[in-house]
Amino acid sequence: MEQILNPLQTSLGRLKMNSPVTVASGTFALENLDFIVQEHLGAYVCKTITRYPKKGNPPPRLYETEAGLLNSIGLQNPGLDKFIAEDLPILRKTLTVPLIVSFSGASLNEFEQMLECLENQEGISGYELNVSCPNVENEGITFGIDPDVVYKLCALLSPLTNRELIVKLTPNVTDIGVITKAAEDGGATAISLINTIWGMAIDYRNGMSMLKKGIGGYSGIGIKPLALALTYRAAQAVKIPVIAMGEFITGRMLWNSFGLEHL
Amino acid sequence: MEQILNPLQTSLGRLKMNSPVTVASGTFALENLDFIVQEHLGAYVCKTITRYPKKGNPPPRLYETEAGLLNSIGLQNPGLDKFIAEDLPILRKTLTVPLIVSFSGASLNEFEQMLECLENQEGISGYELNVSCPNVENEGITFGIDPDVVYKLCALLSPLTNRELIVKLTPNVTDIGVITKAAEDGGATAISLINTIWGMAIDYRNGMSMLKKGIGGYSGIGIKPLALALTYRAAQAVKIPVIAMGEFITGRMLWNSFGLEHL
Amino acid sequence: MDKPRHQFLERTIYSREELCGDYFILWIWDEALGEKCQPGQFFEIRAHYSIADAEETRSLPKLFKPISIYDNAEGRIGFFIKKVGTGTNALYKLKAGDLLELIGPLGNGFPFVTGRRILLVSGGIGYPPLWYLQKELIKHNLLYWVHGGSGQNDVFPCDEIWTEDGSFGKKGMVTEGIRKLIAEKKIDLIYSCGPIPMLKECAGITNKLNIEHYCSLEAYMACGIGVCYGCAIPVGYENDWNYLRVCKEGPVFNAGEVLWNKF
Amino acid sequence: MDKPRHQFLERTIYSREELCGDYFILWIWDEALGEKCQPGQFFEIRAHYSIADAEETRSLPKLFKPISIYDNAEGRIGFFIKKVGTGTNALYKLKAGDLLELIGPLGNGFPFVTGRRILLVSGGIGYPPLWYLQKELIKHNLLYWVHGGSGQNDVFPCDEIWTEDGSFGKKGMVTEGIRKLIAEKKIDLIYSCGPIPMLKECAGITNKLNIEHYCSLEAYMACGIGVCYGCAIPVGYENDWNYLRVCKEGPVFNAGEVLWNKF
Ligand SMILES: Cc1cc2nc3c(=O)[nH]c(=O)nc-3n(C[C@H](O)[C@H](O)[C@H](O)COP(=O)(O)OP(=O)(O)OC[C@H]3O[C@@H](n4cnc5c(N)ncnc54)[C@H](O)[C@@H]3O)c2cc1C
Ligand SMILES: Cc1cc2nc3c(=O)[nH]c(=O)nc-3n(C[C@H](O)[C@H](O)[C@H](O)COP(=O)(O)OP(=O)(O)OC[C@H]3O[C@@H](n4cnc5c(N)ncnc54)[C@H](O)[C@@H]3O)c2cc1C
Ligand SMILES: Cc1cc2nc3c(=O)[nH]c(=O)nc-3n(C[C@H](O)[C@H](O)[C@H](O)COP(=O)(O)O)c2cc1C
Ligand SMILES: Cc1cc2nc3c(=O)[nH]c(=O)nc-3n(C[C@H](O)[C@H](O)[C@H](O)COP(=O)(O)O)c2cc1C
Ligand code: FES
Ligand code: FES
Repeated sequence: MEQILNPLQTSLGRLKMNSPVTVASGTFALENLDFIVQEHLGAYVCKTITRYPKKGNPPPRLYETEAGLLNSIGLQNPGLDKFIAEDLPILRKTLTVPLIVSFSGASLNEFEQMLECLENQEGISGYELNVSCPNVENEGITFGIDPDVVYKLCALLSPLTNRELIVKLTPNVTDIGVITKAAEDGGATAISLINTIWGMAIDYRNGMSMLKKGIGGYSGIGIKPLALALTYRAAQAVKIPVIAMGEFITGRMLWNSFGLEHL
Repeated sequence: MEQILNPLQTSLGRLKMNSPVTVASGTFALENLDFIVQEHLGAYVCKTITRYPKKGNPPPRLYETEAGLLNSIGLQNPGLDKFIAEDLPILRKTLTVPLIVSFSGASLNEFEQMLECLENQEGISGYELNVSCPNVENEGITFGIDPDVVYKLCALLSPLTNRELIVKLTPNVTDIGVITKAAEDGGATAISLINTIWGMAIDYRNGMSMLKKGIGGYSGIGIKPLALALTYRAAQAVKIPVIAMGEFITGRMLWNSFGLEHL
Repeated sequence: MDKPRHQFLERTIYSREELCGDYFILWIWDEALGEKCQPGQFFEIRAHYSIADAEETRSLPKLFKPISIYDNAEGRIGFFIKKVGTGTNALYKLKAGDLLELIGPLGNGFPFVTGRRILLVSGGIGYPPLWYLQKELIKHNLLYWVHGGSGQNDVFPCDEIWTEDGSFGKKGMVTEGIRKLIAEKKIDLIYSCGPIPMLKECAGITNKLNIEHYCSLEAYMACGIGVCYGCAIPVGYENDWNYLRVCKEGPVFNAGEVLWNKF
Repeated sequence: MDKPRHQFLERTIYSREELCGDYFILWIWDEALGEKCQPGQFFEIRAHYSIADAEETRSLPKLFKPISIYDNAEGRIGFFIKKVGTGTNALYKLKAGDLLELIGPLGNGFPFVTGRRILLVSGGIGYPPLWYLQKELIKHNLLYWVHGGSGQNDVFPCDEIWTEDGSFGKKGMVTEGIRKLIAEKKIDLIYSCGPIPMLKECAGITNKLNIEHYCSLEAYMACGIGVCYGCAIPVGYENDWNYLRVCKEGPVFNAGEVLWNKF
């Protein structure tokens, strides 16, 4: 059998970390810190922000299936300006571990603008480019599925920062290796995956979708085998670190399912 | 919420069926008929056969995860000639419901040869073209991910037969709609999906894959939300019937999860 | 930050009451916790599973379920629950002596008032939070409580009962009698809790009559602590609104500000 | 076709024995069924779940587990089981009076012989099928049974015991003494059952000495009835071999024909 275990990594590209455990964007916020010892985290990844505020999708936005969770939040967030004015100062004050800001732009240009704004802010250790949210049309997803676009995006942003530049990829693609490689070639310092996969649930009583939006993003234990397979593929395709997610919702993220259990 | 329930279909393209329930290729054989009333099936789909015998992959080939099954059988089968000489007569004698022969070729040419051989045989109601097995390299999978190839394959085969021509697609693609449409344009009379998705499990004690082959195909309850989402997408892209699978292993296949529960 | 910290608690169920229909009450006892609770607040609760159990049965971790505080007297906190699905079924099976997992108290709760003429309107499982509320309000206000259920198994102590099938009290929807009650009893404030259509109907009436009206909403929740934005509902004015979180900005909202036609 | 039909059965456990270590025995009683069984055959068994339970606990349907027939006397059929994981844990929790789901008897079983000088070699959970076998063989042959386990909790009645830690009987691997026993007892036939490395070691010896040797193999199974090809192992000769199914062509194979270095 193939040996795929890597020695536990405790530094990520340019970043030194206490621990290989981080949190998944959108599933963890300061509120969660009431429940755990912050210092056990390697880094804190905030919920994805966009250039302008986003209302998000209509309810219902959630449904729990037999083996996971469907969601269609739609990147509801206050937008970049309010994030910088209101959230960032609190994060700076509260966090004792590195802050990674997850963000998503509607165009290459918007990604660039956002990065430039964030570069002017103190207290940020890195970025996670969300090119993979399944719940937002024409934003994110078009980026994550095309290796050329992923390459261009990374090549555009990587010269602009010395901070960590993580690209979060979608599993909803034919060949994860190609896209991972494109991110590396473009200058990303790490890859994180996976975001949620397409998922749907039907109310058998009336044939309607359980989510207002129809199809949503599926996370949880049911996607763990896929996450492991794609992480393995991605890790084979590149030399930069690959951050795996796909365990269970809300603060149960493992940095690397391949290694963590050996702690 | 979107209404996605369709009235229950009991005919499939050119084929009339007792029931909308069929079986998933490779998970059901004559042995299973001991357990159910054959006439409750709409059709019987045999395990995928290839032009020449295939030994399959080395063991272990199976592992049960929290929410499904990983397999890497590798299309072990006796090959077309032996299938026609030995299995087909038994199937003909035993089955009282339509037989759909699942097959897979290593090239367009091989698909064509196989179809021509099978056309000469009595007692076959239709074909399921397996262009989607994740466990066989350079065979199947290269077909299922490229809409052009899927189109060419269907356009090549559809003029050669009056029997049902079902194409079984892989979920491991970026856009299922495009591929479904390609199959329809090429002349497929129905689409079936989904085949297994990529999956992997790691033995945490030694970091090794639970399957000898590393990555395998993942099926079962954990992929049901994905199967529903892709079936919905596929059904929106085409007018020909879409056959959904993705419930649980071994004889628990529903023809159409959208409709069956209303029976 | 001096916001209240969230608490993850495990408490023994000291008593379990079985009511008619699918209703039951679980009681825990914790005076310090009781002092923090307000009417209209809720807990996220879940049946306790040991990790050993989870592995053996492969029953998966499940979402916590939002359940209102039904009663709170000298530290005896009651949860009045209807068995409707997976999560509430698991709670139903708990016995006195078993462990309950809780997070809370959560949410904003009902505003406290004095010297008002109040109508309480509950429907179905909207009953429990109003029980706790009326206990607090009764000494300082004039109260009249009207409750609606589908049949005689869904009725509980209050001033006036409606059932859809007419099997108990008046026949019809509870909202049918409200206009008359408001006039008769010179009501100047309404508190309501129940299914969305009932609240919407009720809000239509109070909006027209310009009567103050606070309603407690139901939403499918994942985190329950404001992190995931899964429970959001539309609040504000036609041209200036946002999705607010039922678990954080709610569950009690000013009925005049909820955008009932955006659900 | 007059092949034996497979049976899906539900039988009450009339007795449950708890042994040392993690071993236990479940007994069912069915004379007609007992008459069909042969030593070396097995059943696919599973703890019974009602659909109601499955829905309430969201514990998922699980694979049946292959378990040998340990004893079969006047319809009393015993399953001698070691608790090692999910499926066997669920079986462990069953009590007398509970329902067991079974399919079987399955597999080929050991060939029956008379007038031979036989060595039985078992390792760990390879013990149970040899118990049933020796009961049938003992009147017609000369028998000597040697069993190996890791420690004193893994030993059971037989002629000679080896433990890896030396806590009972001789210290070492059971295979260490075989060569000497064959010579001393003038053995001309071996039956073996246990882990693959033990069988391989044992087959190496018998191949060299050219002694007839039947071994019963373990494999991870899904269907257990020959449908899925998940349990296949390599059998034949270097240049002419195939993957045969442990559940159908096995579990007993001629040790000289198993390709031990292809695992
Ligand atoms: C603030 C708040 C307070 C509540 N207080 C109480 C209480 O005191 N007592 C009580 O019995 N219940 C209360 N509820 C409702 C309770 O949370 C749900 O009934 C419960 O979550 C259902 O979970 P389940 O796993 O049993 O059902 P599921 O298996 O998840 O679903 C069963 C069915 O119920 C529907 N459903 C599930 N949850 C909701 C929901 N939140 N809103 C609308 N439909 C839903 C599903 O769509 C499905 O059709 C409250 C809800 C909220 C938001
Ligand atoms: C023909 C046959 C007869 C058998 N007879 C008996 C018997 O009489 N008594 C008995 O206790 N056991 C017997 N076994 C073994 C038994 O089937 C396995 O121990 C059982 O399937 C483990 O299931 P689980 O869900 O408890 O373990 P899992 O949770 O599936 O796995 C636990 C661990 O055991 C390993 N494992 C699981 N199944 C197998 C397997 N089949 N081969 C090798 N490793 C495995 C896994 O890789 C994992 O490391 C037999 C097996 C076969 C094929
Ligand atoms: C409710 C919810 C909200 C999410 N929001 C975001 C987000 O804002 N940005 C993002 O990159 N990923 C988001 N995700 C995806 C998670 O970060 C994670 O990639 C995904 O859930 C897979 O991991 P899991 O199976 O362990 O949950 C969200 C997931 C959930 C369930
Ligand atoms: C053990 C096993 C063998 C399979 N063999 C085949 C096969 O030969 N041909 C094929 O088209 N699909 C094969 N499949 C895929 C199934 O037909 C089906 O598409 C897949 O399992 C998804 O459905 P499910 O989740 O309901 O099992 C196999 C699946 C399993 C689990
Ligand atoms: S349930 Fe997560 S924000 Fe309300
Ligand atoms: S377990 Fe399916 S063929 Fe043996």
